[in-house]
Amino acid sequence: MTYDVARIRKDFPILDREVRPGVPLVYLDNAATSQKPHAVLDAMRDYYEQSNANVHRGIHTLAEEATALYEGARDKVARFINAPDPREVIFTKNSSEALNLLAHTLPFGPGDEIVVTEMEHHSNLVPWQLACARTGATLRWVGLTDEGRLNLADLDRVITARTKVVAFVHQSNLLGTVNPVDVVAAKARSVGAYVVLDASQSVPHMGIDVQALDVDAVAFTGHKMCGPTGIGVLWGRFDLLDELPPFLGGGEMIDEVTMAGSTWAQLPHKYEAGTPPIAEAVGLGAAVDYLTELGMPAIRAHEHDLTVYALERLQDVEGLRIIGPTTADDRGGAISFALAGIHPHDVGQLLDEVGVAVRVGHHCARPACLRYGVPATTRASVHLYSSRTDIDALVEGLTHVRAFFSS
Amino acid sequence: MTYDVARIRKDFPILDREVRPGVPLVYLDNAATSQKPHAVLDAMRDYYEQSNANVHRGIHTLAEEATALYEGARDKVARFINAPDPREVIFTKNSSEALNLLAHTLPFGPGDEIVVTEMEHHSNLVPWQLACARTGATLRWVGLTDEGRLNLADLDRVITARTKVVAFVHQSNLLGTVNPVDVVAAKARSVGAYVVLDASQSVPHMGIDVQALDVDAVAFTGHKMCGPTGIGVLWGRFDLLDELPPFLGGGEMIDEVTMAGSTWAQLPHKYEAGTPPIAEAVGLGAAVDYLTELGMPAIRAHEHDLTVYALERLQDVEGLRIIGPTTADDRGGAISFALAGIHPHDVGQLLDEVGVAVRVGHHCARPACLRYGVPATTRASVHLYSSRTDIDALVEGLTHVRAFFSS
Amino acid sequence: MTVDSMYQEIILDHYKHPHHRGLREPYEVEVRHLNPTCGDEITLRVHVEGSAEEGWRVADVSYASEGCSISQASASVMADLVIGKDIDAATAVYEDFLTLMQSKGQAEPDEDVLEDAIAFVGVSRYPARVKCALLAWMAWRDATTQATEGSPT
Amino acid sequence: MTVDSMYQEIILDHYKHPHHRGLREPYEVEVRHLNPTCGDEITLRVHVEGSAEEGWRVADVSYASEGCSISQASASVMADLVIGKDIDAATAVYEDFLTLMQSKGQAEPDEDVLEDAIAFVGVSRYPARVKCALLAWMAWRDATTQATEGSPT
Ligand SMILES: Cc1ncc(COP(=O)(O)O)c(C=O)c1O
Ligand SMILES: Cc1ncc(COP(=O)(O)O)c(C=O)c1O
Repeated sequence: MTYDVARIRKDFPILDREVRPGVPLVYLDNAATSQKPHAVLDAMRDYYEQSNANVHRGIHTLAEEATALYEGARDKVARFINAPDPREVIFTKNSSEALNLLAHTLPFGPGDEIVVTEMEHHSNLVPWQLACARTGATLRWVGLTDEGRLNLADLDRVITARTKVVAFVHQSNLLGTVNPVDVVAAKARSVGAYVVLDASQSVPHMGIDVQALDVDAVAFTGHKMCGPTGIGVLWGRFDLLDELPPFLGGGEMIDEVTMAGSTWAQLPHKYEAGTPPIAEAVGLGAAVDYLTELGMPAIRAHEHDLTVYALERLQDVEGLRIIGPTTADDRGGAISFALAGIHPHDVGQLLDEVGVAVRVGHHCARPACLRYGVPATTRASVHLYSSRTDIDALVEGLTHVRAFFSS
Repeated sequence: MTYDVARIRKDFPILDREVRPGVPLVYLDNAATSQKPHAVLDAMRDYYEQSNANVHRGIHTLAEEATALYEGARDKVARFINAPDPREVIFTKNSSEALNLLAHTLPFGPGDEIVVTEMEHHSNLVPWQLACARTGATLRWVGLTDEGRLNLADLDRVITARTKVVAFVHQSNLLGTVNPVDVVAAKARSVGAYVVLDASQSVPHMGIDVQALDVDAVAFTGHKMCGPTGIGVLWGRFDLLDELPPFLGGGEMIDEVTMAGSTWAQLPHKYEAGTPPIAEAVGLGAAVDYLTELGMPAIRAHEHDLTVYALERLQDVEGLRIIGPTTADDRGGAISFALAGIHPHDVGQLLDEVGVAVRVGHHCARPACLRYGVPATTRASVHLYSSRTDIDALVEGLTHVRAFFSS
Repeated sequence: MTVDSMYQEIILDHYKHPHHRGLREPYEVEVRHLNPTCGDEITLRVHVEGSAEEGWRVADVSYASEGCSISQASASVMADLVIGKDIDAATAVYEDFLTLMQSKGQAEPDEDVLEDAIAFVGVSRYPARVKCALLAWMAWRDATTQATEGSPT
Repeated sequence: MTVDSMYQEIILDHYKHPHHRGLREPYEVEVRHLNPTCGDEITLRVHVEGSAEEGWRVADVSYASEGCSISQASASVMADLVIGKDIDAATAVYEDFLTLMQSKGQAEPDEDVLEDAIAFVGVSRYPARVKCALLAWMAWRDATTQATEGSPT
């Protein structure tokens, strides 16, 4: 079966929208969040109209249905990332919470070091900065090359016997770069450090296999992978999560509670305090089904083609400089760029005028922006439903932007 | 306008459902979670089909619409609880996260004391237990009377100059008891302690006015107030939240980030790390509109009537003992009971057989169960769409349960 | 599917007239297990005879418990089934019961092995109640492992 | 409503040919303000004359900045408007501009007070850009308060 973008686009109601009368939407802000197919919206609506109840501890019919749907979603996510055990899948509110959970529970203290990279999203940087301030550990980081890649020459200098955690991004939301997980993880393993992978941008576009990656923990987020807002995922090795202390306290995460003290529930419940995002899990389960049906390899191939095309066409735009790798090798379809003499805000505003939605700013990756000497960039990013027509509209829009400001 | 339950029930699609062919649903598990009206489901669907984008920092049309909808929901919630400033409204994932946020950021240490009550939901107990373990503070608690009320005689003994925080539940999810916030808050104020109110069960059934309550912080949760799962609210006095340190780190909650360190965004963003529950906020805003249109005083009056009726009818059931206040004064419509010689699991299972959905267990309030010598209870709880017919079905069901086990 | 498939006559009988209830001497190990979702609990004692070399025999099991009809009946049936058996045989019954409870009502249990425990096939359809049915068995398994391996698991 | 309502000719002119740009001496206070959502930043100096008793006058304002057309043009217009005015008069302009930016395109600004700044009425329709237009004004307000009250606010 060929990958039929026109047919796929019909699954996403918002793609039919006009941003203003006569100006159809060209959605190229997918690295910020993805759109949702009918199937996901229907699954959530059905949940609320048919089975809504609080999960666990209920023995009435709705509670049993809701629990089966919620735990069924966990099973789907586990299969999607090839987790050996669904109890390793913890539902959080987003990637950021998953990363904070790890920063609060992994063991380290004064004299220990945490290693990140200079291309981290703030959500995989600030939690470790806060953790260092709390515990007396020191934050170190791997720098970047001029081409927008990790400076692997840094690894031996930065990752040492003092390193307790190496936390890094799989695919950069700013640069598009896909990092060599095996190389970094091997170095981390050689010093006995835990390996945490921020897969927020890789899971939606290429999928992951947590066993093949050989890392300790992974974070990703529902809203970027055709699922709803309000849900993220922490995956962690069973033995690791089992031995770490709890994070948030509350209903569901306990075993036995007395006023004097409490004991903790088994995984995954230990890390799911309070009423979980039930409808959101159902929606995420439907999103995973949708992605699986299209096939992650097909999605990846489609986006790779688009990236090749976009890089080529964009580099033909006068005065345009790409921030990040300029070829599609080991690279995803989030493309940041600067347009000579025109500030990203103005680029974004004028593109919106012609219906093209891109993101402008530092994309929550300010250190990398500083590294490349740009306070902000314009970023276009594709998803499984994007098409060459979208890229053409972008390139045409950029011509319009340049004309506007040179007049 | 009279309160027309039959008309109101039409707004809730799930209330038409049969749990099994010929057995209509009688939903009396509202203290666990509420059902959702069309208006809430439509608002979320419209959001996803028309305006879905990540909020803040976007300048394209969808991002502006999404931001306006998200911040508009914050304004609605602020008005609903009479908050002086919408920036005091922080969206969390549920009540539990809101309470954990406070337990992590309020200042206390060794020698200090935290006071809770013996009727707390685990979500307002375990976070403080964990905080005490972390900081060296000591947890103390106000006991309960045989009638299911706070033992106010304990206040002077338990709340002392060493008390830094008094955290207690407004309306108990197990007992139904509505606590005298003014009395407890006045005592807490007299020793200079912060006052934290768990309003998870009061906001949905009677509404709150945070200025009239004169407390420092309040937690509640969307899914119990006709809103979606995946969202909760922390309200706190501006000056207090402004001076407290951040909790979760990540995108959106920062001002300036460098590898060496970061500074924090203004309220409310300081406490909203990562992509927030956007569609969920939109849904919660619609729920607040729905509740406001019916009117919280009318809802409260309706539920009060039902509670009077239910208490009366239940006490006619042979062998039934109510755990909690037996009259409807200062009491909400969550009614826990024990049926002589029949375990709550069996009660719940047989009620489900006739379509009546109740909750059984310790309701995440195990210390209070222990206090009353019951490992578990059966709990029936009403909401704005409940009717006398529901109560009649429950009472009839209980007769069926007794017959089954006495045969 | 009605609730009668869960509340079989056999189950109600064991519930109303439980066997081997009440803590007895002698015993080597006593454990307390709790079902945190509902507060059901059981205190269970095992008395074993034998040795690692010769093999072990379940000489006695007794318990005190609080809980619903399913968990009470299950404790009674369990005690009947394991007392007097060699550990290996008792463990085989335990494993068959586990399989039965995970079957979602689909299993066709072997009455020769499971005896009265076959009545629990209906319970296996109700996920929330499976834990009730397993509580006593888990406690027995835990206590027996400790008694025969000499250390807590 | 089209984007032309934002990019008025006046704004584009100030953007392309900014007034008072480049840091100058003398000055009493220099501040740096940042728009965290987009990385726009401004370093701004104020030089005031006078005293608390006699009243203060804005003797000079200069700045170095990086940012979009709106934030750049706004800095240029702001400097034109406040330099040479008494603090009270300059503050009144600041407040009028603030009101204008909160008007969501509904205000009918007074050209006698706001002069070129009236061109920003279109910007006030775009919530994400309001911050850009306010950046320089906020920096000026901060620096001036420090200069006249003698301490950081
Ligand atoms: C009194 C009370 N507090 C806190 C909570 C926790 O709410 P959530 O599970 O939404 O975090 C609940 C409900 O479960 C409750 O009833
Ligand atoms: C690489 C990366 N990490 C983390 C995040 C944070 O995800 P969320 O905002 O859903 O917590 C994002 C997206 O914003 C991201 O792109």
